[in-house]
Amino acid sequence: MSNEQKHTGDTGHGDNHHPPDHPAHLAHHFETPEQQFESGKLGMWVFLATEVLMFGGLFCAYAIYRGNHQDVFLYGYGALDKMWGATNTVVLLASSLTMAWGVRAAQKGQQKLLLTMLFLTFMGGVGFMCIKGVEYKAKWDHNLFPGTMNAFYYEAGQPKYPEKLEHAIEFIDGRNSGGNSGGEVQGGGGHGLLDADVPYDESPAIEHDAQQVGHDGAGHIVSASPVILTASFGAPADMSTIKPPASPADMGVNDAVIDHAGVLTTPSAEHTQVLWRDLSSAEQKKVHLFFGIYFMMTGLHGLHVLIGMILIAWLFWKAKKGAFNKDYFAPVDIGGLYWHLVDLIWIFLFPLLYLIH
Amino acid sequence: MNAHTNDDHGIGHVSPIWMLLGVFALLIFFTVMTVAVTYIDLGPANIWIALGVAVIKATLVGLYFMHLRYDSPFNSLILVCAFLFLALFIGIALMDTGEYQQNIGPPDTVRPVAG
Amino acid sequence: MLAILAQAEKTFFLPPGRSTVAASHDGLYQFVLWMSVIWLILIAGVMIYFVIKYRRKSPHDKPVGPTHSTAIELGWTLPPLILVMIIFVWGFRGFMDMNQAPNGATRNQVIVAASKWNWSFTYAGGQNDGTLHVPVNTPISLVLTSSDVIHSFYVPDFRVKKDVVPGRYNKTWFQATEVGEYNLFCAEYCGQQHSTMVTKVVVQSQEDYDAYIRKLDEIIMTMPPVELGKRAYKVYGCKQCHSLDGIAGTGPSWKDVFGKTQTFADGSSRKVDENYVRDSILNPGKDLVAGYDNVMPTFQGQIKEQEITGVIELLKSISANYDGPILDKAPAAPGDEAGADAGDTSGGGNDETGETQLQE
Amino acid sequence: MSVIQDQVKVSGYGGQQGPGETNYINHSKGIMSWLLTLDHKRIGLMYMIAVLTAFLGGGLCAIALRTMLYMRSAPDVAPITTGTQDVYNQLFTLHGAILVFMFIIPAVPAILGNMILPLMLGAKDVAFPRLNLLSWYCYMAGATFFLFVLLSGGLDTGWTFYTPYSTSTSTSVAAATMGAFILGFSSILTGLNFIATIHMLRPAGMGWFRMPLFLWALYATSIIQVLATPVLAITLMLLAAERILHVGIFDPALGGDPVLFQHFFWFYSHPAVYIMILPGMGIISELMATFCRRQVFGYSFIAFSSIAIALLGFLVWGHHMYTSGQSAMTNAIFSLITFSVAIPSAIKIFNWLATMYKGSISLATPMLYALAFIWLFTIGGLTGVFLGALSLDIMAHDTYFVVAHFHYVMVGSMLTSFIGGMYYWWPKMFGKMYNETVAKVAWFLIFFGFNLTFFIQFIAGSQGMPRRYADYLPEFAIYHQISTLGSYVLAIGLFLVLYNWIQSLVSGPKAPQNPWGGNTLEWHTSSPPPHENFIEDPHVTEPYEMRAWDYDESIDGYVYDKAKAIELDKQSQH
Repeated sequence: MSNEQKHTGDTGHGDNHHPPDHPAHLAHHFETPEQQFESGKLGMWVFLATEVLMFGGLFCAYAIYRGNHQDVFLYGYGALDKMWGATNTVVLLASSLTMAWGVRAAQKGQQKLLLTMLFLTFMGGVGFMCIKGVEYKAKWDHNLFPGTMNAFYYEAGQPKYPEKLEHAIEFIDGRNSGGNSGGEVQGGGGHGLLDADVPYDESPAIEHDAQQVGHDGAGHIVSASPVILTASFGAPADMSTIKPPASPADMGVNDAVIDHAGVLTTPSAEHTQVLWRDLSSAEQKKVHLFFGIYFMMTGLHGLHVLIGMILIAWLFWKAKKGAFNKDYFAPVDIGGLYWHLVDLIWIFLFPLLYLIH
Repeated sequence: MNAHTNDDHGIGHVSPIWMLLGVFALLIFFTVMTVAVTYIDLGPANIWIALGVAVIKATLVGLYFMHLRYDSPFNSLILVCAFLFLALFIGIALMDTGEYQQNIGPPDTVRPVAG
Repeated sequence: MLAILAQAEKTFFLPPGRSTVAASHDGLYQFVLWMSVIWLILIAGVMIYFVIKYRRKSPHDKPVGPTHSTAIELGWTLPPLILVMIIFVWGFRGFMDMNQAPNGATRNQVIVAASKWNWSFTYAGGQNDGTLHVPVNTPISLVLTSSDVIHSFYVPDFRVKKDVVPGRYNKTWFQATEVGEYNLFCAEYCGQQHSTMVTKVVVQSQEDYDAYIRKLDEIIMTMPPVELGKRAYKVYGCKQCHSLDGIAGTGPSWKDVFGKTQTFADGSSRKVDENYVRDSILNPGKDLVAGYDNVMPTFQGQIKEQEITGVIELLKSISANYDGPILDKAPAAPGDEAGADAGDTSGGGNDETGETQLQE
Repeated sequence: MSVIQDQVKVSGYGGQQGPGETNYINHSKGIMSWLLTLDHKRIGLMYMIAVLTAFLGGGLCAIALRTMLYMRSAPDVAPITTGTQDVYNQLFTLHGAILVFMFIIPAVPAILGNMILPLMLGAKDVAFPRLNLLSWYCYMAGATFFLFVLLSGGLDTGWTFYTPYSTSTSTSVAAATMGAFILGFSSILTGLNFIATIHMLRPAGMGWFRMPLFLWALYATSIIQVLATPVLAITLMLLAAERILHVGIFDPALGGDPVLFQHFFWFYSHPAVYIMILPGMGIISELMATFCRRQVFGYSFIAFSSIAIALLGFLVWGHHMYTSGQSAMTNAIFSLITFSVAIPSAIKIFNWLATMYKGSISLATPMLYALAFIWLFTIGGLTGVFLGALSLDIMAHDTYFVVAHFHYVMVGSMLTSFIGGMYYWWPKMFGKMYNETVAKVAWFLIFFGFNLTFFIQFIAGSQGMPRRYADYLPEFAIYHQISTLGSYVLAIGLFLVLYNWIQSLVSGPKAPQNPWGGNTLEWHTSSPPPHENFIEDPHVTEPYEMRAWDYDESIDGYVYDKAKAIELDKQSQH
């Protein structure tokens, strides 16, 4: 088999067995163009199913952390910008429209329109990535990276970057409280930090957890264990006693958190604006998880947008060479399916990440 | 050439322009709606509305932009199967992790400072 | 080979059951075992019979046999279906017994702390040991915690197993029915020395058990610091990584380390003194000796002040870089109201504790 | 030769290819004609070389670790050193990871599936030949990563990569996950190709229920590959992110949940068990029909049981987690569904036995492997019943009982079906016969050695011997000694098979077109097949209607009587 054969679209077998009416774009092992077209589509759909399940893993991680740590998500989403998210949704939907239109153009053999539509679709991808870049930049300005670099990262129970943490708290609290009550924000952030600075001073958290568990109706063992654990390690009694709450807010927290024992339910209205001080100390240490999930989800999606853009650029190049006509446009159609799937996933990502309520 | 492919419709379904634009308009309408709803507090209903709207939007994209309505039903079956297995995966994992949350305490509460 | 089969057959392959749940478990095991043997004989028998009866006589054979029968096919799915449903219900009920501790078990709660590669058991009174002692015929409730990776608490004789997962508190229970010593394994792969994470469960009469607990209480107050340090060395699993003879293991050897100046991973250095040893036990990642990985869990909240002192004195006693005095009796621990000045009798009996090792 | 050729023209086809004709092996020459080939048969061959090399590597690990365990049985053995433990931990990890990801999963679909699937469909190739080649390159890339792991500090997490151990160990976890990730893509591409091929390239006259059962099994396998593998991909990506960025989703120290990792991992890896065994079951259905020379009993039940196993296989992953602290309710649900998988498996066994009834049973080597499969799979399946029962699994989980169980299923059953299939299609693939005596001796050694190695492990496990132990208490010594001796016998048997195959390639006698009398379409073309698979379109009938093939002593093979086939086909329609 030679390379020339490969480039002519032959699959490497000698072409002496092709029936005389076998068009050049029809691979030797297919009988008719319909069979080839339908096979390609079927293959692409199967591939899209794998994509759905691959993203599914991330959605699963998302659902579990959101279901079990409501307030962390309510808090963390404050760093995201709803309007940028909505704009990006519109951009992606528009590029989906142009892609579908491009397929129509290819089907009807409208060469110029096809090129225009592919170009517009590509630009949609560019626009999406630019907006994504602006959003990422905003996160990075506040040290909201994924993983160890995140301002909310805790190491051995201590904030790793106390100063960056204070800054990030100020940023998110400011946004969560409507951005107009700076004084309150300062107070909230400062309080959280002070608490965290005391080594192993989780006294409010102990009380909170014991209460929460009790309210959940769990068995004796469960509710008893933290108490027994603290007592049994030989700590003097005063170490396990509870310090009086540092501020009235802490009292409020306990009640608020106990409410949300269920899965995927939203706390009542007055708690939708979650501030740093509203989080239990255990939850404060999980805030960086929100950003981990956010970056994994949008990052993997962004990667798919990039791959889609490469695909569309390739289609554009092929179309420019006149490779497609109304009998042969399968690559445009199949590439379009991929692009629509990228859009489809964003349709779910947008409300889950940007519209947390 | 095969006579069949010289047919005006070619291979596959050709979507009329009004339909593409109509679907796009609907998608934009739903996007605006889903953002608008977040400004109204409906308690736990909010997330379900947001997800419901997302499902409607995804269905529109699938049926019309991705031609599923005119395709071999098997292609739809593949997509539905994928979502079904995903739902099972998420559903069972969520149920189980929800059940054992009571066993998860903050690791540091077991470690009070020793005397 | 036959001898093993004969030996194993006596208990139907299982070790003799020594807990209250063993009877139900073993009953089901035997049921499934004999059911399996019957099925296997049936299937293999039919197979061999057909091979002989219908063996090919000539390559020209063109046999014709039945190709389908819905009645037969549905018919022969029924027996397996009924059998597996019986086994499911039986197994589920047995599991619920194993899972749900009877009332009162929490009165005898033991905290099982697993770390690489050591078991540590803390009794309700705060006493701590490397082997698990329990009174016979008493339900024992276990709270399992891990400070590093996943381990699994496994006592074959009691038919009990539960993973020890970091960041959460799994619970299980058992009630031993016979006095004796039984193996306790880590069943979930946990790294390098997984296979040495084996210790004993000692089932005792209530009187012996009470005496044992009393002795644990005394040890910490009365044992000379160096001896207490040696005990802690075993109980907390220090010996898994730190040798006393100068050979480097997963961590630096303890020999001659006290008084020496250590160089750390970040390039800084510090002389090993009391404070450094204390820091290393409570916050091991802080000053990491160059050339070693940060794998040691913190012992914050587990180790007692007297024991830290003991470890320090032990280090002094085996260091050529230290020539100062070594404490020879238990110090008064700060804030320890009970045993502040009870330390003038030396505790013997350390040979009965901390014998945690395999083939030692 | 000309007589036979005439016969082809008159009454069908049979006999051997003419001397001047080329086949797929000598069709074109040069290394590039192989590396750039789009021919499914050549890709299958390249897969064969790569996968068997991986098998050799993983197998040598097994022999090494069994030897280490034997050495620990000496009564006066010195305490184990950390160095020995490290070596042991690396060996069992590499043994598991290499054999699972690089041998068992690809073996049947990628080698025999690629080779035979288009031939069975009477097609010229799979639907997407380029993707097929890409899948081989993915495999090689993934294998390269594993090679890199070997050279860069090894891997000691176990093939399951459980967190938080896998996020804290210093070995090359990131490279290994990357390798498994890429191997996953190879698997997805194969599955995708097979689904599209079976849907779109069936010939006229072959409805779904005239498809050979091997294809049903491959179809069911492909569904699993396509739906489960992406979840492994994302799991491994999250694990890599965990190690590199410390995102914390699975790390309890950062607020994550290590049991969640187990859910993720087993959502793929339990269905993966069926990726391993289903194609093997498909092979056994073919072997049973051909070597009993009669229609398979209960065709549709066997076909649907494959699909049922594939679908139910997705809903049982939690039975790996009974002791993890998974909630009691979840345990009960998973236990119930696990038992329901026993039913379709039992159906298959009964149907194979019924196929032997009133057959004409030949004990050729492939059939011996099929019989061994029934024995081993029955034991594997029945011990699975132990493990499905909640209370018994609490005791047996993570002991040698589990080790023995999954080796009976994944090695005993899958390996015997694979080797049986290789022997069955060997004449078709290479046009050469093999030495029957050597093949039978090797079969006996494998069967005997395997049972010796693993049956004793059921007892060791019941006695409480935990798995993944580099050292053990003295009371377990005898089990380990016997098991190690068995593994040597098994290894000798496997090397004998290798010798048998190489000898056949070098000096085996020429194979007839159809040495066994099978009627699936691959026997309707020459051995080895030509580049285009079929010179003329094959005649599609019932796949297991073998009465139109007549034995011909002169070629020691079977010759097709097309007229008779048409007549038989008419009869079966009524």
